[in-house]
Formats: sequence, C-alpha cells, structure tokens
Amino acid sequence: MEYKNKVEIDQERCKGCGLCIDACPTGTLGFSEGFNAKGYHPAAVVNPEKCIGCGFCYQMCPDVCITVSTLEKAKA
Amino acid sequence: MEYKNKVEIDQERCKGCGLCIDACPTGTLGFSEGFNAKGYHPAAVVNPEKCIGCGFCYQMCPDVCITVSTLEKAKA
Amino acid sequence: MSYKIKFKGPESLSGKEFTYCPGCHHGIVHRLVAEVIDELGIREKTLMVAPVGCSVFAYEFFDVDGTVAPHGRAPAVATGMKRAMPENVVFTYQGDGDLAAIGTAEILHAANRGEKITTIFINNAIYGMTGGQMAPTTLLGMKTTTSPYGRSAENEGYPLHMAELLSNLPGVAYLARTKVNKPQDVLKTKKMIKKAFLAQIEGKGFGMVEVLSTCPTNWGIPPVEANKWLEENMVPEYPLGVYVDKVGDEK
Amino acid sequence: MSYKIKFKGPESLSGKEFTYCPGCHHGIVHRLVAEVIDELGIREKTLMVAPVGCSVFAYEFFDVDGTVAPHGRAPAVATGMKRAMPENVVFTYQGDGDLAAIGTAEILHAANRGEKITTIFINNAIYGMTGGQMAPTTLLGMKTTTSPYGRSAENEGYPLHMAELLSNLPGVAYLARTKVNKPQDVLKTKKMIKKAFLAQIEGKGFGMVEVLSTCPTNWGIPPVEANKWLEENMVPEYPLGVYVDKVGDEK
Amino acid sequence: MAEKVMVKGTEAIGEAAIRAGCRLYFGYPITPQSELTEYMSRRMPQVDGVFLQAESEVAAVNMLYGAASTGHRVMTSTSSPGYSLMQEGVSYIAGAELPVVFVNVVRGGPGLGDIQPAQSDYFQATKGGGHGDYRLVVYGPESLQEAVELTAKAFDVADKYRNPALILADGMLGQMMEPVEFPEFRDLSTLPDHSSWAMQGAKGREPHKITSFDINEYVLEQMNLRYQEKYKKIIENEQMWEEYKTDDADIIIVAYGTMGRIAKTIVNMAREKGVKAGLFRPITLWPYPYEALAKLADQAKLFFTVEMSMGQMVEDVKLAVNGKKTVEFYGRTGGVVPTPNEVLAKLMELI
Amino acid sequence: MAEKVMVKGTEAIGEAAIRAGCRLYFGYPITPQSELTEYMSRRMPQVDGVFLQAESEVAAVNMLYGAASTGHRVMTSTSSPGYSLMQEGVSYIAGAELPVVFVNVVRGGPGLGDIQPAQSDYFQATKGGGHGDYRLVVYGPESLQEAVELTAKAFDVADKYRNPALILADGMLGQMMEPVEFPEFRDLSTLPDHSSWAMQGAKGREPHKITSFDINEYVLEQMNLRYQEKYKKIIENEQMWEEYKTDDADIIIVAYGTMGRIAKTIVNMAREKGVKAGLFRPITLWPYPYEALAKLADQAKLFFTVEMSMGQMVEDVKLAVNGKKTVEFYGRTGGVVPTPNEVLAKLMELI
Amino acid sequence: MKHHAFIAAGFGGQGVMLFGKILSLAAMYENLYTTWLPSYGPEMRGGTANCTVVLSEEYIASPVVDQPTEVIAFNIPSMYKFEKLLPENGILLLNSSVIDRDPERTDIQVFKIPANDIADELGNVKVQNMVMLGAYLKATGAVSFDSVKKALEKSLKGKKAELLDINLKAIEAGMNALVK
Amino acid sequence: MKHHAFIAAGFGGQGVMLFGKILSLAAMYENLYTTWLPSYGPEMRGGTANCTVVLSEEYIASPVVDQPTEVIAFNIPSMYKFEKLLPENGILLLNSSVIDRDPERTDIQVFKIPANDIADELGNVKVQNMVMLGAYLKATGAVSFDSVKKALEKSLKGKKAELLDINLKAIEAGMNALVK
Ligand SMILES: Cc1ncc(C[n+]2csc(CCOP(=O)(O)OP(=O)(O)O)c2C)c(N)n1
Ligand SMILES: Cc1ncc(C[n+]2csc(CCOP(=O)(O)OP(=O)(O)O)c2C)c(N)n1
Ligand code: SF4
Ligand code: SF4
Ligand code: SF4
Ligand code: SF4
Ligand code: SF4
Ligand code: SF4
Ligand SMILES: [Mg+2]
Ligand SMILES: [Mg+2]
Repeated sequence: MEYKNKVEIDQERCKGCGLCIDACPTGTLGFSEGFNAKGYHPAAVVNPEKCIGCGFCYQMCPDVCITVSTLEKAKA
Repeated sequence: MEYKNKVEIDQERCKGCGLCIDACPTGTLGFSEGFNAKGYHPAAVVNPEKCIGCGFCYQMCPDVCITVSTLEKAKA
Repeated sequence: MSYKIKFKGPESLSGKEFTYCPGCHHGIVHRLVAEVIDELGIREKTLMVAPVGCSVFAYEFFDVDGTVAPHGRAPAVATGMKRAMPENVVFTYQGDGDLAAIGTAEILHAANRGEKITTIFINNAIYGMTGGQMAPTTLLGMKTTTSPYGRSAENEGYPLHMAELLSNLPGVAYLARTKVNKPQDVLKTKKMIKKAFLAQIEGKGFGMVEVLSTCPTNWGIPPVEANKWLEENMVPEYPLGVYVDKVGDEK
Repeated sequence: MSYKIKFKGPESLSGKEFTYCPGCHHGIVHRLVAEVIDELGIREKTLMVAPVGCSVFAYEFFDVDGTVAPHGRAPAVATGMKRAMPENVVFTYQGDGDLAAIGTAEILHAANRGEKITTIFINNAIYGMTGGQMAPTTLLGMKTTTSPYGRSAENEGYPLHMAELLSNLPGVAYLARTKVNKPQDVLKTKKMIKKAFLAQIEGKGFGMVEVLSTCPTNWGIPPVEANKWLEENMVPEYPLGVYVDKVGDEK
Repeated sequence: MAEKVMVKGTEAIGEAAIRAGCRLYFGYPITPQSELTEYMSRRMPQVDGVFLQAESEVAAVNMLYGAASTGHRVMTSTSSPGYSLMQEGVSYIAGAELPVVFVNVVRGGPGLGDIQPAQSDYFQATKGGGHGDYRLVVYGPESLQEAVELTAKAFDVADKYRNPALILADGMLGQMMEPVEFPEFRDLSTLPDHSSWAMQGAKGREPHKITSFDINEYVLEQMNLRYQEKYKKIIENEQMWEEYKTDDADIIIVAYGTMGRIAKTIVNMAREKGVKAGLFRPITLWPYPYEALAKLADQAKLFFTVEMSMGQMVEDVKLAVNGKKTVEFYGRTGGVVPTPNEVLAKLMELI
Repeated sequence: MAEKVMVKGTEAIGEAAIRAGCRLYFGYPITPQSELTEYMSRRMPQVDGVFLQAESEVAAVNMLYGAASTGHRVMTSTSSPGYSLMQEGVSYIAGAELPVVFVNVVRGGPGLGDIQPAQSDYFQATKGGGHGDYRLVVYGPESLQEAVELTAKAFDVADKYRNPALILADGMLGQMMEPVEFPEFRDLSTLPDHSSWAMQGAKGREPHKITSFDINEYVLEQMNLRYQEKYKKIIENEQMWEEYKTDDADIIIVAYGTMGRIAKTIVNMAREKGVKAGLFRPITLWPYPYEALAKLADQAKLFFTVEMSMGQMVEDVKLAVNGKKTVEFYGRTGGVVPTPNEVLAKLMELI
Repeated sequence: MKHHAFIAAGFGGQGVMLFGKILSLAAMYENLYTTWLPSYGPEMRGGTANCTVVLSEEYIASPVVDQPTEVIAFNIPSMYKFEKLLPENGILLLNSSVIDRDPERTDIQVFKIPANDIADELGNVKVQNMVMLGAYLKATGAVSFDSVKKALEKSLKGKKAELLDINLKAIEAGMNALVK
Repeated sequence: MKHHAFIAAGFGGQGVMLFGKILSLAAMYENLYTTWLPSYGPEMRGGTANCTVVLSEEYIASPVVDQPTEVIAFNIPSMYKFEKLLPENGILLLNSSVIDRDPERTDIQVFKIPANDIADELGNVKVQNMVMLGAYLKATGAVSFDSVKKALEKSLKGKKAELLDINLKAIEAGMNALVK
C-alpha cells in the first residue's frame, strides 16, 4: 500500500536501541520479533499508515538506519 | 649618634636595585659610591637622622637586606 | 506522484557501521556533524581529528581526511593542521575524558589562542571506552568504576563545567551547550554545530559545542531511560544554552 | 633605652642569598611567605614545592622541607604530598610559564578538586629563567624573545587570566590577585597570602594568590621603572582584588 | 598463605601492593590495565588508603613524586602510551631517588597501537625511556602468582635502594585470570623508616631537600656517581632468573614474562621431538642476568630469543653471549602472541 | 655557498631548517636550546612561515603531528626533560609515519639535572624512549657545519622514508659559536610531493586516513612489519660515520657528537706519545654503523668508548665488536665534559 | 587426563567473557589448573570479544591456545574465525538465534542452540550466555553443574544475587536444549 | 702558530659572554679558526657565567680547554676557580673594581684593571667588559683593534648602534689602563 509518508529502516544496521520508537509521536514503529545478525530485535514499521513524516525517528537514530520519504507530485 | 630609628643594610647582600631608596618617604637612603663584592653599588643610609622607622624600605627589599629598629624604653 | 526523500543519512558519512553501543548519542552527533558538512559544502576541504575514546574510530566514519590524536591532544593536532592549511576546515571530536581531563591544557590554550578550529565535545559524564571510569564531568554522588562509592566533592572535586570555563576566553567565537535526547534538541544542536563551524570559516575564532550525551552501557541504563536520566540529572548540573556567539544569525 | 627591632627578615627563610636579579619581586614574595609561615607557627610542618623557573632554588631559600617539581607539575606533586600527609601544610610557588602554560591542567584540576594546598603564583608576564620568552600572561603588543614583533592576539592569543578562570571552580576557597610594587601593596599581599594558607589549614579548600611581579632583566627596564611599568601596564590588564574568599576575616 | 582465589592479573597486582603496605595509588585509566585502577578505587578506602584518579598520566606520575617524597609506599599502573607520558616524571623520580613502584601493562604499539598483549616496551623499560643516566629495577613476571610475589619484592627493593621499580607485565598477564594465593598483610609498623630523608616537616631537624637538580655540573655528577654506586649494588644483589631444563640443553630459548611461560611449553614440545631445548627466563630485566646467561654460552649451541616484539631483549642476549654462539630471534608484534607451534616450527628450521 | 658567519649552534640548526624548506615550527622554550625557538620566532614570519610557541612540549609534539599530517616540513627543538615529555607523541608520529624533524639539545640529567652539555639521552634517542617497536633516524653532529648539513639531510631522509628524524646535539654544540657556511635556500617547489597520503582535503579522491592505530592485532602487526621493512632500507642506505686515522690504528676510540670532535684532539695527543690511536665516529646513531665498526675489530687491539654519560653507546660498540676485542669505557656525566688530557690519561692506563 | 581448552567468542555485550569466567572458576573449585584469557576489540567498544579458557589437570604453561578442544560461537564472524582451529571431531557450539548460517567445517561436531530465544522465553535475553554454558556442560562434562553453581554464587553478589535463579534456569535450559 | 684559548668568567650580567663573542667574531674576520663556548649557571639566573674562546690558526678539534692561555676574571670566585688552570707564566686579567683580593698563583702574569671605575667614569658602568677587552687586546695582541671594531659594529645593530661609541672608548681606555 502507498501511504503519504514512508519510513524505511535498515534492520541489519539497527541495534534495537528503541530511540526511534520512543521518539515517534504516532506509534508507527515497534520492535521486530526476530533477531538480526547482530542478535538485536531491530525496529520495524508496525503501523505504516500512522506515519506523518515528521522525521523524529530519523533525528534520534544513532545508527543512521532510517530514511523518511513523502509522496509528492512529480515536478516537471 | 643615636637616632630614634635605626635602619641597617647588609651591603654585601645588597644588589643595588634601588627599590628601598625609591620607597623611602624621607630620603634616608641612597646609593653607595663604592662597589660590593658582587660589583653593585649597594644602598646606604645617607641621612640616618631622617628615618621614621616606617619599614617601607624593608617591605620593598627583594633581598632581605634591611633591618629597622626603634629606640624603646627597656621593659622590665 | 512519487516518494521524495525527506530524511536520509548525510553524504559526509562514510557509511561504515558505527561501533557504538545501542542508543549511544555519539551516533546522533556524528550524523549532525556530517549534515552540517554537507550543507556547508566543505566535505572536500574538511580535516577531522578523532580522539581516543569511544569515538576513536570517528576518523573512519566521516568521508573526509582524518586522523586520531593521542588522548586529549586533538586541539593541538588540529592547531598544527590549521596553521599548515589555513584554507581548510579542521574539527576535533572529543569526549569528556579526552577534553576535560588529560586534554585540559590543550583545549584551553587552543580556545585562548582563538584557534580557528571547531570542537565537538561529547559530555557523557564518564569514560565510555575504557569501561565507565569517573570523568571530570561525572556528577556528584554518581557511581562509576573508579568512584565505586559515588563521586564525592571532598575526594574527587566538583563536576567540571567546560563551557562556562572556556567562555571566559576572548579567543572563543562560538560556544554552546546542548543535548540530543529529544528530536527538538537534535535540531537545535545541529544549528549550533553549524555556527561552531561558521565561527571557523568566517575566521572569527574558536568554536565549540558541548553535547550532553548518554552512555547507556556504562551508566547501566537502557537507551530510552538513559535519555530521561540525562534530562533529570545532567541538565540541572550543566545549564544548556549559548555561552558565546560572535557569529550572529545566518543570513 | 635600647633599640627594638621592628622589621627584620623572617625565621622561615634559610638565609641563603637569593639568586634573583636586582629588584626582582620574587624576593619580596619569598619574604612575605616566610613571614606568614612564621606568624602561623607552621614552619615545622610545612612542605614546599618549588617550580622550574627563576624560583627553582626556592626549596633552598625556605627553612622548611622542600622539593622541586617538574616544570608545571607542582600542583600534582603537592597533591601527592598533601594526600599522604594531610596534617602538614603544603604550598607551591610557581611562575606564569609554569602555572599558566605547561601546568594548566595540573593547577586547574588541583583547584577543582579543592585540594587543600596553597599556591603562590608569580605573574611577571614572561619566562624569566629561560631568557624572556612569551608567557600566556604576556601583554598584547609586548615584545619578548619569542614574540619579537610583539604579541598579537591573532597569532598567540590573549593574555590568560588565571585568577578569573580558576575563580569559577567551587573547590577554590581563597583566591586573590595582588602586586608588590609599593610598600602598601606588600602589606596587603601578606594578608592575602596568610588567608590562602588559612584556607588550607582550616580545611576549606584550595588557596591561591596571584602576584603581579616585575622581571626587570627580561623586560629590559631597571627595577624602579619596572615597578611603574607594572602599575601602568599590568594592572589595567589584570584587575586586582579578592576573587574568592571562603576564609572570612581573621578573629 | 590463604586459600586460592581466581583473580585478574591487574587485580592480583593491586591486592599484592596493598598487602605489601602500599596505601597511596594515583593513576589514570587505560586498557588493558584499567581494572587495576578500578580495583584500587574500591580497595583503598577499605584499608584507609588513598585512591586518586589523576587528570592524566603526567599528573599521576607527579602525584607519585609528591607522595613518595613523604616516605610512603606508593604505586601507579598504566599501559604503554600512558607510560610514555610519564617519562619526564620517571626520570625525575629516579633522580630524586624516590621509591616508587610502577606497573606497565604493555600493549601493542607504537602510538595508539591496539590493546593486545605485547613486549615492545622492553627498551623503554630497561634502558630508560626518559632522559639521563638512570635505571629502574624491572621485573617481568610470567604468572599471576609470580606477579603477586614480585610486586611485594618491588616495594622492598624500591625502599631498600631508594630507587623506583617497574613491573613490566603485558596485556596477557594483566587480563588473564588464574588461581592465586596472596601473602598476609604486611604490618605497616614494620615498613622501613624513611624519616631520615623524607619530607615530613622539619621538626627538630634540618630541613630535608629532595631534588634531581643541581646547578653545578660537578655536584650533579657526584649525584650521578652515587646513583651508579647504588646500581652496582643492585646488579650484585638483585638479579633473578629461572632456568628450565637447561642442564643438558643444546638450544637455549631466552624469553621473559608471558612469553617465557609459553616457552616452557615449547621446550617440552621440542624435547618430544628429540631436541634438547631449555629455557632461560630473566625475571629481572634490569639488572639483566648477563653472567648467568653467559655461563650457558659454553654449553649451548644456539640461543633463540623469542619476544612479543620485533627484537629488543635480544640485544641483551647478544651482550651476554658476546659472540660465543649464534643468537637467533623470533618475534611477533603489534599484539600478536606467538603460539607454541609456530615458535617450535621456527626453532626446527634453525637446527 | 655564501660567506662564513658566526652563529650559535641552535641558530645554525634553525637557519639550516628554514633553508631546507621547513616553514612550520612549534616549540617550547628550554635551556640550552631556547635560542633556537627564539630564532624561529624571528625568522619564520620573515619567510612567511609559521612559528607558534606551544603551551608545553606535549602540545608542541602534537602540533607537529597535525602539521606533518598535511605533508609540510615541520620541526621542533627541545632539551632532555622536554624530549621526555614528547615521548608519547614521538611514538604516535613514528606509528603514523610522519616526516617530522626533532632536535634534542641534550643537557645533564636525570630529572631536572642541569643545563650543561651531556650525552646521556643516547638510549632514549636510539632505542626508543616511547613505547612500541619504532625507530627514528638519529644524527649526532660534531660541529656546527655538520649540524647544518645534517639538518638538511634529516628533512630529506624523513621525507624519503616517511619517518621522523632526530638531531641529537648536546648542550655544547647548541651553545657554542663558530663560523659556518649555509647552503642556498631550497626552492619550495622542489620539495617532495606528499599529496598521495597527506591530509589536504578529500577533493576528487578517497579520504586519507593517518593513524598509528588498528583494532586488529594482525593488521597492526602488518603495519609494524611495514615499518620494519622501511627500517631495513634505512639501515642499508643511511649509515654515516667518520674514521679519523684508523688506517693503522691499534686503539680505536669510539665517540660521537661533540665528544667525537674532542676525541680527534685525543687521537693526535696519543699519537704524539707514540700510541697508534684512531677515531671511529658514528654520525648516524640509528642506524648504527655496526658493520663498519665491526671491520675494525680484526685490526685493532682495543676499543675505547668515550661518552658524556655513564655508558650508553658502549652497548652498541659491544654489539658491533661482538666479543672479538675488549671494549673499554670512559665517561663523565651530569654535564661534565671530559677534557682531552683526562681521557688521554685514562687511555694510557689501559695500554 | 582431563584437559579442555575452549574459545568463546561473540560481540561485546553478549556475555562471552562471563561465560568463560564462570567455567574457569568452577574448574578452580574442582582443583583443576585453569587460566582465563580475554581478548577485546579496541579498548571496550565495538568489534568482537573472545576469551580462551583452559581447564587442566596439568600446569598450564601457555594460556594461549593454538588448537581449542571446543569453540563456542555467539555470532557469525566468530564462528568462521574460530571453527578453523578445531581439531577433527572437535566441538562447535553455536548460538543459532544469532547465527543463521552453517559452519564450513564438516568434520567436527556441531551443536546449535537457539540461546536468545530460550533466554527470551525465560524473560531475560541477556542470560543467553548461560544457556550456552548449560549446553557446554552437557556437551563436554568439563565441570559439574554444582561447581558452576558455586561459581555463579561467588560471582553474582550484592544486587546481582537476585539474578542467580534465572541464570541457573538458563543453564538448565541450555543443558536440556542440547541433544547429543 | 697563533693560538689563544681563554676563559672569561664572572657573574651573570657582567657581560662576560659578549666579551668572548666579540673576540671570537674578530678572530673570524682575521680568518682564524675560532670557537666560543658558554657555560651558564642553571637556566639563566644567578650563579656564575663563563665562556671559553679559542682563536687559532689550526682546526679546533676541541672547544673545551683544559689549560687556557689566558683567564679574564670579573669576580672573586671566578679568579680562584680558573687561575688554577693557567700554565706557568699564563696571563690573568682581573677586574679589580670587583676583585679586592690577590690570586693564589704567583707564577703567572697578573694584570689588574679597575674596569668598573673606568667604565663609571665613561658614564656607563656596563661597558666594564669592554674595558677588560681592551686590556686583553693590549696584553695579548690576539686580534687587532680594527677587527674588534668590525665585530662590534656587526653586533651592535639597530637601537644598540648608538652604544658603539662608548664601547670603543671603553676598549681604548682598557688598552691604556693595562701597563705591561
Ligand atoms: C595516554 C592515554 N591515556 C589513557 C588512555 C586510555 N583511554 C582511552 S579512551 C579514554 C577515556 C575515554 O573517555 P571519554 O574521553 O569521555 O570518551 P567516551 O569514550 O566517553 O566517548 C581513556 C582514559 C589512552 N588511550 N591514552
Ligand atoms: C619540561 C620543561 N620544559 C621547559 C623547561 C624550561 N623552563 C625552565 S623555567 C621555564 C619558564 C619559566 O618561566 P616562569 O614559569 O614564568 O617563571 P619565571 O622564571 O618567570 O619566574 C621554562 C620554559 C623545563 N625546565 N622543563
Ligand atoms: S517520521 Fe515521524 S511519524 Fe513517521 S515513523 Fe518517524 S517519527 Fe514516526
Ligand atoms: S533508533 Fe535506529 S538503531 Fe535504534 S532501534 Fe531505531 S532504527 Fe534501530
Ligand atoms: S624605615 Fe622608612 S624612613 Fe626609615 S629608611 Fe626605611 S623607608 Fe626610609
Ligand atoms: S632594596 Fe635591598 S637589594 Fe635593593 S638596593 Fe635596597 S637594600 Fe639593596
Ligand atoms: S560505552 Fe558509552 S559512550 Fe561508548 S559507545 Fe557505548 S554507550 Fe556510547
Ligand atoms: S630573570 Fe626576571 S624573574 Fe628571573 S630573577 Fe631575573 S628579574 Fe627575576
Ligand atoms: Mg566520556
Ligand atoms: Mg614568569
């Protein structure tokens, strides 16, 4: 599904610190059930529809795992 | 002659800096003509009668060359 | 309609994975510095001096020429570089053990000379890399591996306030203390870092940003809680704010 | 009627002739320190730490146990002594090269720890012993053997104000800046030195007196004129006064 | 002797120091010896001692200078870069003849290097990293038990000669754990009396002056000759070494510290292959046991020095052997610890 | 070559450095070399160079590290205690392979010592005062003219091998004046191009990283092996020494620097007494000219090492002679300079 | 003669050091000679950590080991790095919660223990190292459970004492998880 | 062969160093080999200072001198310290304004010059060292007055140039003061 805002997490890079989850004002993010290769439960987008594209998660991520995009009209 | 105040200068220790002479408010002190063993013109008491015993010379002497005394009634 | 990227890691990072513990603020600040370098367009002339501390690998994490100074001596190394290459942009990145203990003389004199360098100072109130020993910035009563009974003013003295101390020096052109435990603070911090670089670029003098940071590992507090601990304990001891600003507002 | 001595060199000096140049203030301050030791009756428990500088021989000039620290490290040496012998009185005597350049970290941290030691700091704006090189306290524009074209803020930074800087530290119990170029100042200075010792003796913390001093030899100015030069040039740059006083007035 | 306990090398040295009567420790954290600093921070308050974390190694060494001037037993510990920073202070302490005990838990160098075990600070330790003609008594323990014993010894020797001593451990010894028995606590009242020279207040006596300084070069030379006299005595009295299966050995492996310990395995492995190997393990690295080693030069065919460095002690081996036999060398550096097998392979190549 | 001028040793070295293309100097005053620092403060602005008085020797050595990282010719000068303080930095510079030129104008030690000429920092200079397996190229000039020439050489060699070099002068050489001819100014555009490794901004290329550090001991070992490769080349190419009347000599005096110069007088005095003496004067103290000296071991009957120390270089002489002949030693220390007569007397006793 | 020499390796923070220490201490209680030798990444942070432990009835001349009898790998790089050192038929224990690949060697005994999952179920993912320890006990019988218990009691003092229970449970779970 | 090797010694501040430097420089102008070697008290302050100068037609292997041909003493301790080194018939020049005692040696040539008094008369006591230099020239003829003048011109540059005159006068006065 295409939502207005898209947040992507590099789960292999993630260390599961949870700072993004804590910072997200909308509850978009949560922990994964599984482990990544490092043995962490990485953050995951659990409610993609809730994302407002504020970038708080990006700002707080100490491991630069997060990319946030917004759906925009294509410009000429 | 016995004056009320007596200022003594250890001329061999003196380095002829002149700080005592400069500090003396009464012109009691001046430079010697001769040299001491170090080759300096040491300070000398040139007007012993003028000394008021204020100790300024003592305070300013960087080489602890000066002793100031006052004539006092002997105490029992 | 297509997705347009709003937030994405900066170019001036090398992409190497950070070696920091989960939730450690070092990573946040790295990203901010890299973003500032991107925005100022100075990547190709920036020289970075990493410290000895958890950020010892920082010279690998930035996509700029980099080196590691002996513990505490980054400001002297940066001074040598800047004097040799006045057209380049030189910054140091230092921890509180590095800057406020062993490197006290070097930071103070670099600041006093108004050395045209920028210093990012990570104050996490502890020696992270070596396993949680007391730093000059450790809070009173705080237990560390070398103050196991809690830091006491009587034996170990008082938390050292580097920002306040250095702000006395006329060579300092920009100096601020900030934190990155909330997104809003992260954004504020970035502006401060930018100004600290501008202080150098505009030839005004020495610039430094002190960032109150967490060390979840050695504080023994999980990352999210560490953010709160910082708020409740470090901020009261170390007042935030801009201590010196000779750069003025961005046009 | 007989003569009673009013002013005479103190007991706590060893009587050895000072090695200072004619008119150098080091000698005046030595005498004051010795007088204070006499008056406090602490000669037999005083330990002195001489610096490397013109006063390197000071350990010979005082009639107390004494040693010479490596250049700049007197506060660390004194710290070691005081921690080992808390009942003794420990003081350092340091020049501006010693204390404000190479020894910056040691004095700052000793002060910050509230180390119960006393420091006499002779600020003559120059490296006397080594032949008149620039000190961190050298005035702007002042020519020295290593600032032959005059100290410039741009290249060498600003005169460093140690009293102001250290007065930020809560470990400091007494801190004053004074001068000895006039008899009245000499008397004032003695009172300050006494308080700096009392800060230690009463267990209140670190005590320091900064004495603006002449170096006729390296200033290239005869002693009497040097006293005036100090008044006209050093005093405006380095404000006199008591910066910290937790000792209170003598009973 | 009490029961065995399992401790890290760093902590073993710390506890041994406290039991030897050390009540003042000044230091600055550095891997791989921070645990010793940490240990002292916990233990010193328990024994009414002083622990102070200095602002740097430079400050630490000078705090030692001050504390040792008062005649107390004092110690610091550090690792390679930190010990380099202390060199001015070490030279002052040697010149002022202060009985300080240093611990250098060597790591890979030069520069920042790494934190793995190394022996590449041998020259610095034994020939003087600082300026001037001075010597420290240098001990190179091979095991934690030996480290415990040599630490006590270091304090005694430092006091006896008024000379600093150095425990030259490596990161392996500092970090490893093994069971150790500690000696009893030294009764502090039995410590040597230093009141004849120490700075304790000039009460009823002439002031004491402690210094490494004299304006007059002839007086300074006299001071130096006095040090040399002392060094001669130390050379006569204090040499320590271990010989392991040297009696009938054709090949003498020379190695110290952790490498010496490992070399015992190598000797046994070589003997299994029919090679009559033995081990000469210097325990004091200064004074170096030159004569003891020289004696083996008549009997042995080959000397094989193994170090965790690119070859430093090998110079002392050559000085001892003095051309009588070939001296070969094998070393790894940068924190790599040679394995018994690789050293054995190298040895087999040589014969 | 220009006209002769009368200069102090310290200033001769300073001017030589500037002529060699050195445009950055960082230092801290210390007797007996402050005149060099002072000279640079006057001269550097005249040649658009940088002079900065550091807050300490520790800061100075790290400023050098920074400036050298950018590929410029840089220098500092100091004297014994100051050089000790620099040891951590020296080790870092060696590990980071930075071409820095150091000058140590040695004075009497240990500790504060005095300010008279000495050679008691030989071990520190040649075996590494800092931690780790590293070497500096060490030059020991005997005269001001040689000091001038070796200073230029030091910069070239440092650049060629990316390795720090050290001029080991003594207080006598630093303080004395004698007439000197300076070479022409080096055209700065002819200086070696360091842009392949130096930190000058990552424009159109991968970033350059300069470090003495690697987390992985095997990588650190590789770095060390690379240094060792380089040292081997330096040993092959850079040894320098002078032989004076050794052709027919029975007795080889070995001495360096000022002592080497004085020894020439001694050789002549001995020959007047009918003793066939000669002088072997190492000019590079590292790499030490072992083979050249060893060659003389067949011909000579006795080696006589004279130092202004209690015996440091004598170990290298012994390593060279390797037991073939007796090696005797005479030294004064603490700043005392042996006079030709006293050394001669000692020599006559030996034969 | 009893002689075990194992390498336990993983990321910093996975508790590999404690894994080794507990076993070494337990060996001391059984009057065995024992050495524990750690190897960290630079200073404390980042990179991998491993320790080598020797338990032996003979004096241990070298705490360095060329050829371990067992390797306990807590992450992928450690597995690849250390499996090579094992002798034929040597034992490799893997934390399969983290290691989702197979070793290269086929001539050794491999045991996979999903230690994180097991620990997670017990309520504290951190005790995954004790799960592995239990598996090690079961695989080798190097020391007894009782000695390990004694060692844990000695190690978890003060505030940490309350963790004893979950640690012991984890060990038991590890022992059960390993099927020979 | 011309060969002079003298020691000039006194307190710091008496200008003994400059005394030696000027003569050494003058020697260079006469194409002699020459070395000047100072020796200070600790660092700069206090104590005595002396310098050894060699002027020779031959290469000077050693700037250190066991036996000076002349000693110029500016104070009492220097006289006692250095007169010992003179050979029989060696020359000792004394600043008799400062040295009010006699040397111990009787087998040497002693010249007393009241240099401070002479300099004082000239209006600047500081040039007493040049008075002694004049006396030295007269006593030894080591170098010519012209070379010394050239050396002084080279040394007194900038602000100090105005001192040239009084320095030259002092030298002349010294030459006149010495009666052979
Ligand atoms: C000369 C020297 N001393 C000590 C060390 C050990 N050491 C490495 S990092 C560090 C302190 C790190 O603390 P900090 O600067 O606060 O940085 P953090 O790790 O907290 O970010 C110490 C003491 C060293 N590498 N070099
Ligand atoms: C490590 C070291 N560096 C430098 C010196 C040389 N030195 C001796 S005293 C001194 C400075 C003296 O100046 P200051 O401290 O101001 O004292 P002053 O002589 O002016 O009283 C210096 C740089 C030294 N002895 N040791
Ligand atoms: S961009 Fe904002 S809303 Fe979206 S996930 Fe991140 S923090 Fe949550
Ligand atoms: S902040 Fe980054 S590292 Fe932390 S959980 Fe979120 S994505 Fe992972
Ligand atoms: S006591 Fe006073 S009046 Fe008397 S000489 Fe001294 S300064 Fe002058
Ligand atoms: S102040 Fe002292 S030293 Fe100076 S002239 Fe007077 S008596 Fe002499
Ligand atoms: S130890 Fe602390 S400062 Fe270092 S990386 Fe971990 S959390 Fe960050
Ligand atoms: S040089 Fe200056 S500070 Fe030193 S003794 Fe002389 S006048 Fe005093
Ligand atoms: Mg920190
Ligand atoms: Mg000064």
